[in-house]
Amino acid sequence: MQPLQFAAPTSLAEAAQILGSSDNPKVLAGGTDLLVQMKLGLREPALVVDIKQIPELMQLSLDDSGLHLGAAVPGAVVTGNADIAKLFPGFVEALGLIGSTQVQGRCSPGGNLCNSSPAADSVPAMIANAAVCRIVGGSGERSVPVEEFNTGPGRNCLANDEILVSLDFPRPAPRTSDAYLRFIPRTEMDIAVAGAAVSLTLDDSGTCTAARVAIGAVAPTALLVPEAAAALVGTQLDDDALAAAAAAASAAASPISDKRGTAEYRKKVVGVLVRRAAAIAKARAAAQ
Amino acid sequence: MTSDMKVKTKFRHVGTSPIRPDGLDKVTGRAKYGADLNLQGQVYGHIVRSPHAHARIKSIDFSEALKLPGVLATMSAEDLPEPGEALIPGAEIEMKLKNVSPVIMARDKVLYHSQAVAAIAATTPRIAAEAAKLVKVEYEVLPHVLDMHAAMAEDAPLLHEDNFTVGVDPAPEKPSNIAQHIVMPKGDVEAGFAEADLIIERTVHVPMCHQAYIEPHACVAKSDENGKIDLWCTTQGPFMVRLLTAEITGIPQKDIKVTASEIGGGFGGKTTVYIEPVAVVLAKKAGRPVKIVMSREEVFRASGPVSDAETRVKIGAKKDGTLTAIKSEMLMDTGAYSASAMFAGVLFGTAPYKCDNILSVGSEILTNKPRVWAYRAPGAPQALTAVECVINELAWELGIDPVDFRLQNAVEKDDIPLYGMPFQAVGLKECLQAVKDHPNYQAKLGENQGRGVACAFWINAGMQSSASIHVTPDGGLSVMTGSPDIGGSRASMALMAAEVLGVPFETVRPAVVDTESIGYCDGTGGSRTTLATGGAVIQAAEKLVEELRKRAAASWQVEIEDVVWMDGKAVERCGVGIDELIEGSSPVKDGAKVLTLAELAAAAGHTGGPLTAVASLHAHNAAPAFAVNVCDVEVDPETGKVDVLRFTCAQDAGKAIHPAYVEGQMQGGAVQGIGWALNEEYLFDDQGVLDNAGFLDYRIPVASDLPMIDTIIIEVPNEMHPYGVRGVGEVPICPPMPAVVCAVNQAAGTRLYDLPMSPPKLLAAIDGEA
Amino acid sequence: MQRLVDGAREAEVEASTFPALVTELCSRYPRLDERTVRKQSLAIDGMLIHTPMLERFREDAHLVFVTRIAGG
Amino acid sequence: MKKLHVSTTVNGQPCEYLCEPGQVLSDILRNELDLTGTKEGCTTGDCGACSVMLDGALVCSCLVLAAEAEGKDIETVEGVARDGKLHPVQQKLLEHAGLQCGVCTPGIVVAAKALLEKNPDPSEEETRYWLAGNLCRCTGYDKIIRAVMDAGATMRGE
Repeated sequence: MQPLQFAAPTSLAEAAQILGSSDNPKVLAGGTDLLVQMKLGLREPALVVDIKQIPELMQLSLDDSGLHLGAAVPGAVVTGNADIAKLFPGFVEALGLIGSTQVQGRCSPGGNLCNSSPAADSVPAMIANAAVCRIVGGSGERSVPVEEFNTGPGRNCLANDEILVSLDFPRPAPRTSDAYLRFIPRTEMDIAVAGAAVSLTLDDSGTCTAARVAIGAVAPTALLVPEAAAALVGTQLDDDALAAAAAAASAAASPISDKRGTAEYRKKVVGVLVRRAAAIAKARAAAQ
Repeated sequence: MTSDMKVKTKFRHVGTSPIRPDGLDKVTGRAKYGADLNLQGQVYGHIVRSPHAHARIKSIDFSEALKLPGVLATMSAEDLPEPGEALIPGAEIEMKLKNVSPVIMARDKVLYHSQAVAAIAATTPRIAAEAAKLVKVEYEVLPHVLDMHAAMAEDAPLLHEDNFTVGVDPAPEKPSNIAQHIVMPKGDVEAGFAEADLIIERTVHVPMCHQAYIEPHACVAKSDENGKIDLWCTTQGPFMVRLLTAEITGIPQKDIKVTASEIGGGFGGKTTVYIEPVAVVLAKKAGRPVKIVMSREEVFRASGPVSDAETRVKIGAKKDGTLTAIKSEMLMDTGAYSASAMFAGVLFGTAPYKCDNILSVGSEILTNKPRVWAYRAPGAPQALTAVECVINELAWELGIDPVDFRLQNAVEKDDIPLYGMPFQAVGLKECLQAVKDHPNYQAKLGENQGRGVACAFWINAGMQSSASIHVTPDGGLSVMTGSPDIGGSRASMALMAAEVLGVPFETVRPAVVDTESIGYCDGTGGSRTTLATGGAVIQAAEKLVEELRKRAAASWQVEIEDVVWMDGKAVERCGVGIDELIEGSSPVKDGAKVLTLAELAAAAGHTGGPLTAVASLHAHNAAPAFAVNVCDVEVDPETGKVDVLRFTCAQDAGKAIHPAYVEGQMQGGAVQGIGWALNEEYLFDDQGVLDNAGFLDYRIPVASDLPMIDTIIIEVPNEMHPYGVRGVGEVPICPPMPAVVCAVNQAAGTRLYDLPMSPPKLLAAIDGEA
Repeated sequence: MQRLVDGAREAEVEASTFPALVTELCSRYPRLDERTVRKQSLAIDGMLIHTPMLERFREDAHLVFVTRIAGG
Repeated sequence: MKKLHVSTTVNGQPCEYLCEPGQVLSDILRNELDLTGTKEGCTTGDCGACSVMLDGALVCSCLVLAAEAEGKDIETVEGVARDGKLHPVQQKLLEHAGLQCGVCTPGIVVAAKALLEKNPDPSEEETRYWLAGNLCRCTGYDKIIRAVMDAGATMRGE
């Protein structure tokens, strides 16, 4: 067995260089996925790179352009920030659903995304909010919409020497809000069986002028479902519109059956979640 | 043998809930559990496990593993004596060594995935794990069978070529996967069904689950130059560990000392051994202390889970609610070796009810899954769940309140259950009445909400225990037993000793000591510790009182009859009756001599030497326990999600020595049952590999899943026990499953009896797809 | 055990000790063997005796054989 | 394998240790520093028995590499009782019989203390959700929740 190496670089450049030097590196942010996978023998990296000493990864700023969230900022820091919760209540709730309080102390939105699990709770909420990934690597910097970041279960678009630096959320338009719901068999400590995030913008008459709907745990990656959004835009978000969005989400889902739920069950429930999340987002937007 | 014992009813300490004596160490992290001991020079054991559910072991090659620096010893079944047909002497129930030894180390064949086949000792855990990967085991893979029905098929793969079903007449000529069969008749069920106005028949499936104690199995074994073994481990029964380790390794019991660590939960799961004999053999071979700690994954895959069972129950009742006949046919999965609690299921499933006509049948089935083991009231929850679900449906159909229906049919004193032993005073009706009177039973149910009621029974054990009491020169008391404290039993022991001796609770220091420091004690299990080990403590304390009276009499140069022990002091009677003095109806005479415990202890050297008392007993005075649960749930009809809204437990404790810990047993059992009903199950893939071997997907209830669990302790004294104690630890897990199932079915309008009622299954039932 | 006594549920037996009880039962029911009887617990007038080897019975004692059950 | 040298503060005292790169903090606490009050029930972050405070954040020490703790402040259950006096959470767990086997108790003590420091007056629901990552198999949680809320009341001076 190759002995494991550990590094804790303090700059992006150093990190890219260290990552590029290994043929089997893994980035360590909160470790709440990686260390479990290593424990269970699912991953055996040769090098673990702790990125939490890199300032850009731990920064959080909220300004007129929106939210800029360092990829390794712990969940508990985000969920404890009232300003973020006001603008993106659904995203903050989604992040807060990841694991236990203990996991919240470590897990990060960037880690949740880079683990590339189709069931990651915060990812549909990032997609619904049109968040963009800022990526830095040996060959420079690039931006990728969150919905394009993951390419399959456990797979994403990062090259070996690339690091997800931040997630950038555009500032929502007035009378815009979001919601995220997931289904788990217990109330806590489970992986989502299905998840749904909805972001909505209303005009003064209560008509939905823009919408983004994303679903999780029902396809190889979290999906943006434009058909579901289309069912909402231009409506008063009445029961029929919500039902149409739910049906569109169920239709877009292509889940598997596994120990957490059957494919039929997931298809059904993801529609229910989209409907309920849209109703919550509507109420939140209307309250602004 | 009739009991003419007077049950004590007035207590000074018993019935209070003081802080447990071991509590400080447990809230500060000082208490030492199984994995908390590290010995000088210690090395680490790692077990090599089968990747197949059924295979012949052709060869085991350690040569590559031994090349790894740091590897000190290896072992396989070759290092253990051939078990043959020998029975394990002195085991709680009849056990064949050949059904126990291969669970420690497989011999010839592996019968389930992750069965132990070899082990390594090395200087670090990492090296041991690496070396384990280098052990080459050559297997001939055999077809496997996981499902009980498939295992009973003519052409099913045979687990044991020498298994001829026990209990059928004539004895079968062909081997099969049916280990045992039992038929228990009473009256005439067909005649009973003919009398019935309503008959309901249902098949209820209860899944394989796990005790899911939070502390994994762990031990440290040391072997000295004379071959004496010192074994530290987490267990419910150190004497059981001594016995099984001796039988499995061939080392005599007299050479094995077992010290039980603090134990992080057991629930029956730690009433056997998995790693202890391996650590002992490795320690002998390596010449170094060997520590083995099972991973959580290993605990799920390779310890003893709990039988899944399929029970077909048919019950007949008259319009007025009288039960006329009960027929129960149970299939119980025992995994790879016969060890299930099928008999208890067959015998006890109908115990709460008066019914003249009962037929209860059971078969124990072998499958390529881990060998099952005990879990709180082993066998009873599966059987009672099936019966209670049908009883509830009968009540609904007959339009009778489910509690009233049960009150009408509940057993009482002198009724004879299927297992034949007439009941003495039992508190089932009292429990039923108590839940009926509880405000929770009056709470209004809303939309999508339902309420379930269930009764339960467990027989409770007595068995063997020892206790000894030493007195310090200043009058302190150390009370020693061999019963590991799994849920506050030190507090109960101290309460009972304080009660007899009339001293403050804090004066008593209870201890759990190793197998060489106390007489034999059966394990902490079977709801027996407070009754039996407590009984030994009471006896030892009574002997000590006798001795103290004797010492006082000697000091005063009076007869022992002239000394009464009251309020922790020897008091001269001066002609007043003992009872009058103790009850306080006559005052102590002026000028009567008095010696306190501390004074007697200080003088002990002059009056006959140290003050000690020892008692050992085989308790025959166990009495059964009944319990009743009421559960309210709300079902989300669009997702199949169940929320438990209210939960009420009533249980007959006989006498609650430490009421807070009795409530704790009730609440803990309730929540385990809720988990088993809703989400807990073993999920195997088609290769027999457990798919949810971790707490992420083996979903035990978490704090946010639950409401407060309301408890009502009923005290109908056990007439055979001096304080009226019954066992309390096991029966709490019996009623919650059926209570939850019935509540959910009422709320959802379903008749789902395939547990767990996980959301996908329940939603399919709601949508009419099941 | 019931199977080996041809389904009998009750019997009147003259025996004042457990060994005598075993001998008497085994002679009355030829298919019954000592080991099967000794595997059972015995309830004597409501007291459940796990290992009844040395028990003595009073006249009219009510005895019930109960399969030995393991606790958890 | 070459070990890494790590300097930390544990329960207020400077503390240095050597660890392998893959070793987790719970392993070091238990087996190198002999702080076995931190328990390991799963080593995958699912049971909470290994809860510790790391620079003021409640974490599972089985999901922290020992090497990551460089320069950090660690508080374990052994550091909760101060000056020979139990923390109210510890005292109330004892008074309410909020422990049976006790193996989850150290994790609950650490987690509950963190809750009350953040939220001095938590509702029952908040307490239950905060402690959802601390599995207890014995008690059914009832008495634990009561104890933690009562400890909060004590700390508020009620």
